[in-house]
Amino acid sequence: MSILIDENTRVVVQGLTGKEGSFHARQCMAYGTRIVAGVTPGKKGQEVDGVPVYNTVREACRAHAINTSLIFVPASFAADAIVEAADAELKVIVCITEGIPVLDMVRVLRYLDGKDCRLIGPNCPGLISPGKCKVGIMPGPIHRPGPIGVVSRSGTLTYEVVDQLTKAGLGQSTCVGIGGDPLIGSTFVDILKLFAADDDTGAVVMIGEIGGTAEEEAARYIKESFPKPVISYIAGRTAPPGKRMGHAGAIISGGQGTAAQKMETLRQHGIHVVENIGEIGTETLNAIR
Amino acid sequence: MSILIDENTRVVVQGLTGKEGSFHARQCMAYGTRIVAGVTPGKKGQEVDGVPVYNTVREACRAHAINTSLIFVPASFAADAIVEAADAELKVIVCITEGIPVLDMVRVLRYLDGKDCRLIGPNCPGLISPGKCKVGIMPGPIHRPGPIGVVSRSGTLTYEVVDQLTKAGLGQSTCVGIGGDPLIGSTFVDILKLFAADDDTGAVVMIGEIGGTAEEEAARYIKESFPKPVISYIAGRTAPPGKRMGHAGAIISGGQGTAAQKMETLRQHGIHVVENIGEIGTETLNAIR
Amino acid sequence: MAWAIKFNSDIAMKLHEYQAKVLLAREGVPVPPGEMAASPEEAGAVADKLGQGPFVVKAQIHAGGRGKGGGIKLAEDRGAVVETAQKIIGMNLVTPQTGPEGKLVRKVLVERAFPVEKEYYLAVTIDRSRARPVILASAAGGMDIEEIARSKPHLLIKEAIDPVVGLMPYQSRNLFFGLEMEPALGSAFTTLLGNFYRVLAAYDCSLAEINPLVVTRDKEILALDAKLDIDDNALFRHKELLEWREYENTWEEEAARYRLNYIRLDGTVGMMVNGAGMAMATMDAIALAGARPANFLDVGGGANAEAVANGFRLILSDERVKLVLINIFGGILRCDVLAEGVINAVSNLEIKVPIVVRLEGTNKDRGAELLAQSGLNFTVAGDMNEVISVIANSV
Amino acid sequence: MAWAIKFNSDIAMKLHEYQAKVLLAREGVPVPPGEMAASPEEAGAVADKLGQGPFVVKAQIHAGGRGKGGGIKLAEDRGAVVETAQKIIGMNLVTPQTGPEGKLVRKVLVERAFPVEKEYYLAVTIDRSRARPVILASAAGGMDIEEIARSKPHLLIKEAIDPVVGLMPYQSRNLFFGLEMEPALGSAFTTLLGNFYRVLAAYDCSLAEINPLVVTRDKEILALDAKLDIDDNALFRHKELLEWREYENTWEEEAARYRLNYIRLDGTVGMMVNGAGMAMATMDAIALAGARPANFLDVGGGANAEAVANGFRLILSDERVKLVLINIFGGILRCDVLAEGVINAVSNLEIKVPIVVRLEGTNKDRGAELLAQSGLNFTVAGDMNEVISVIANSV
Repeated sequence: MSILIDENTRVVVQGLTGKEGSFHARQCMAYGTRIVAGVTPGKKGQEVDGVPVYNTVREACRAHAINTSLIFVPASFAADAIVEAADAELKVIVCITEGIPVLDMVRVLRYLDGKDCRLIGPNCPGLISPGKCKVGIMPGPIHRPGPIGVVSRSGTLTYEVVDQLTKAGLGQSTCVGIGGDPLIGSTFVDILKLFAADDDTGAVVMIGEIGGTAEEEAARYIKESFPKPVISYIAGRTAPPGKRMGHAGAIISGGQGTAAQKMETLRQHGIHVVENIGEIGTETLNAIR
Repeated sequence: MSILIDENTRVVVQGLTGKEGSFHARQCMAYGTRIVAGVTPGKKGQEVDGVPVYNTVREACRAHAINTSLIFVPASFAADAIVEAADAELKVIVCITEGIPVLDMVRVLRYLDGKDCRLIGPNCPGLISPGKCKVGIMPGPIHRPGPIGVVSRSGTLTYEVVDQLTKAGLGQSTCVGIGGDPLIGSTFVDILKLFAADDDTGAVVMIGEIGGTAEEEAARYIKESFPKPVISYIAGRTAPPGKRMGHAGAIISGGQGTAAQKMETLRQHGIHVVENIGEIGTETLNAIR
Repeated sequence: MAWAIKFNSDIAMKLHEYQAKVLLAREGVPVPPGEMAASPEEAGAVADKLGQGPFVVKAQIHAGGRGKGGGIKLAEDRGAVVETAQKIIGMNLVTPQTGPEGKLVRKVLVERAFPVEKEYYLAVTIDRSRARPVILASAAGGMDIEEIARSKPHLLIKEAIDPVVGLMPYQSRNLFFGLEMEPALGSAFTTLLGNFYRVLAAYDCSLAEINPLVVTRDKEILALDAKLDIDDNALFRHKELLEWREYENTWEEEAARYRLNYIRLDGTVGMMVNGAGMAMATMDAIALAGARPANFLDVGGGANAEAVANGFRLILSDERVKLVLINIFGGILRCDVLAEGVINAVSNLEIKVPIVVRLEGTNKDRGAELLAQSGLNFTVAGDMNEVISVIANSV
Repeated sequence: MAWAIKFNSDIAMKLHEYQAKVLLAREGVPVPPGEMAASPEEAGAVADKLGQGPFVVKAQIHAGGRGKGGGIKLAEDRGAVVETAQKIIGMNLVTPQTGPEGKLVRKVLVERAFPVEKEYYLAVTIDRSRARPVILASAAGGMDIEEIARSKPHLLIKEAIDPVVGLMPYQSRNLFFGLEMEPALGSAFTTLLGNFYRVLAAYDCSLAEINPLVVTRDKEILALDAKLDIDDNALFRHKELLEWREYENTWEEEAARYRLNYIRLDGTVGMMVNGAGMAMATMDAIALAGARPANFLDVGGGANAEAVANGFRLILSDERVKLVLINIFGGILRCDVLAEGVINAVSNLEIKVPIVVRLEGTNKDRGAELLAQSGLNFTVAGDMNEVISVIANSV
């Protein structure tokens, strides 16, 4: 098992004919992901590495069995693309695009309320179930199948962590980058609930960062009802207040949303917190032994 | 038992100080309904028959335990009033007001989607659980407690039916007027589901009329999963096509939504259909014997 | 879905084509240049203003199928416009939708005529079952939408609009690519669609329809014919549209003045009832008695004595009425108030037809007493079954 | 809730008070008559235009607490306006929010001064946890909102806006009655609130704040001070606002030109990393090594050789930098591309500081090889632990 994506995942790539879209679709296919269609308005009839292109998601879904979308369209069209995918009743929507206006996301998230569909991102690397399926932009080769679920607000930092896990002999069930924006489709808690129900996930590594309260909410959920060990790292202990640290959501201010506070809260809720990013692989190994 | 309202119902009346609001609030209290507060903006501090008035529903809910709203505000303010009641987390909202613009109701119903709250109406007489509680404008004295659930798109026609039932010795568990508009908060199916779970309801009388497909949808639901006898009457067999018969929703056109078609569908789904409104009391008695 | 449209189109104030086009143009939907004319002279003046022909002269009545009845004519030049307007204005136009009695044409719309390459259907209305606006489009333009829905459902494209996000770009693309329009028209179509959709909310339309939407030989997109129905309940926020209100007949106009719910029917039993559902049930009961109602009249669940009096006078002034039935279930409307209203109404009138009264509910005894003391001659029916048998015996 | 505001206010382009007031006035929110002046002469001209005093002269910097630092002064007449502007323009204004280094004042806002009866706080921002716009209001006007939230939470009224229905009338009433304003001000307040809320969507504000909103002695409601922060991500649809963009310092301005994510910090380790989370983690690692970063520089998860070269040059041009750390986890950005970028950047430069490189991920061997062949003098770190120990040994 794994969460959200596996051998049965069948993907449409929105924005397939773009530079990013075609590059990453190719990488995903090389990893074994079944990318069955692409969508770029006005480019129906074209192919990208043998994948047929359609004008609309609806058209693509009429021609193929599709359950997942991977979105690369530019920020100004991304809200539209997410709603288009949800309207076509795709169950997993992965939005890589960064820079979506927050008011667009307000409407998109309200639209998704109550719909049977899970949005991952935006502004995220996507997700991978090692050995089965990759729907994202992470480097495939650093991953190995195994018992660790990974969930993270960050991109490359997740690669760092996964690389260490793999080198420590700890493969991953699924790695999910939930994205660095203030408004995202799936929170730590949403993903933890899926890991809770996944028999193949034995422990979870959660990579947080400064800003917001997502880590604190996760801590409460974990203490109350998450049945597996959680190891966590929080980036940004030395970030100065009031500055935006790359991620739109990663800002601290007035003693709130600090890494120190988050780490303290996580520890209080029984979560193993790693101080030195260089040791997260070995510490995870020790923690779950 | 009964559905939606009973001895524990505690009502705020929105528009209490208006002519209609104060008149019907008085009637409801005379029937035994606990009306604990009223709302009219700018009239905080006034009283109507001992019921204190507040400026907002939120204020009223801070001062009293309230679970139900009864709305009499004019059509142009009614959408606002419904959303205000829902935002205050009232579980049952009864909107008597007629004449609400349909685009207002589009937004209201979308707003209510997924909320734990049941809207009855608009453009309806409200509801009554005889002997326990009346939250509406129907004449109380014609009702008797008993085993028949009544659900109807009509107002006075419901009184006619209830009167016959009472005279035939058949009391009512709860009578619900769902309203005559094309867009309403609760459909026949919504109310039937509640009656299905109510031990004190032994059979249901369903009063439909021309226009729409609510009766057909109810018929399918009843055949599939409603466990109690249903007796039905459909008004408007002689209504000419293309004319609006008083209720905004009661129009037939092009052979669709006709009474004949509805009656046929109901019969095909095992529902006892009464032809002559004058005999609905006696026919119900016969049908459930 | 298809007939939900029809329903909603009927709970509304209908606009004439020329009025609809004024509003569409105001929101940026391209329509042919043209103006309304109420006389052949005015029609000529419009042709002058438009410049070179050819023109089209279109009868303005509240019914479709005008072309089939001879209500839409091409006119090559100004002279032909005047001549055609002469013929159409004042004619009794019979179309499949007017019924055999037809409708009197009082106005025409004079427009420039365009050579058409392709016709489409485009509409937006409220989908009752989903409680959302829905855009309907078809490449089978010019056809009736119910006919398309019945015979070519695969040609009908539907886009339900979620009010959270409104009309989204992908939905415009679904429609555009679904209609298989030429790629070069993409931006013109998208703009038109956005403006057209905005009309729904701007004027609280229960139906907005462009049929046909055309692509001309010059690759322009135009709303060649248009229909807007305005939600009656929303007219309070569109007071400027009230001057366009027209009634089917003077009876309904008078009833509207009294805020009565009155519809003229073709039978002989004048009927006054409180509540719409009860009124329909009473019509059905009259039919069971072998008679037919002359009208539908709902004085309202909460009517007062004045409304009752007005309604009763309206019924009595109808010479087709051979019998009057008053059927009241007193709730808010008390039966004694009803009786007062009836007595007021007839105090100065000579009553020539039998009156059947059935009073039930609040204060029914007091009501019956008042009527009995008034000197009015009437028959009492105790319940709906008696109503039926009394009428059956009278006709 | 309270600090969600602060967060969102920071992912944005900040406007000056005078700019915010231009936009508020455009949407119908009443502000005091006034104009920006960049010199004492201009300030005098504004006073002339405004007519009779008293006036107020307000320093325009991107920081609050200006009054405490002497950046806001009353001026009785034109002469006093010029004199005050003379003092304020060019001053280094230190407030609780500028930090001890203060900010240089280049412009002032000259306005008519009003006698104030009562002050309120009013803001709208995005509530992260509910993913909705939220209106915040308090009768404790003039105070900092975080201070109100901390010390007087009962005085903070919140109304979350559901995008399905927008700001509803009942929510205006909740705010109006909650603020206990005089009944006579109801309609003025409601209109102001509706217009103010519209500003959020009209300009994609992540924060719109009026503090204080005042009732004057003449019972007028006015936005006496205002703050608008524009969502960076939405600037593409507000191009007209881009001319108002200002940077904290020339470093960040130059980085923005290269589309690099650069923040100037106060340490000595120049740092180039790909990915924001990785950059933060690297800062933390530098701290563990006992050093401090001179900057935050994220070249982006998918950077190309040119971005790398630009970033590297930017770091090297900073004289405070005593050591450069390149920490790259190659994903999309391949390590060989990174190496090319670094080599390009330094081909014409003399390197005076030690360089530590850690390459991991895609094509890391090829990247290491390129760097080794380039003649560049650098230390290799194999993993994050080595990064820490190398830096610890160097400082």
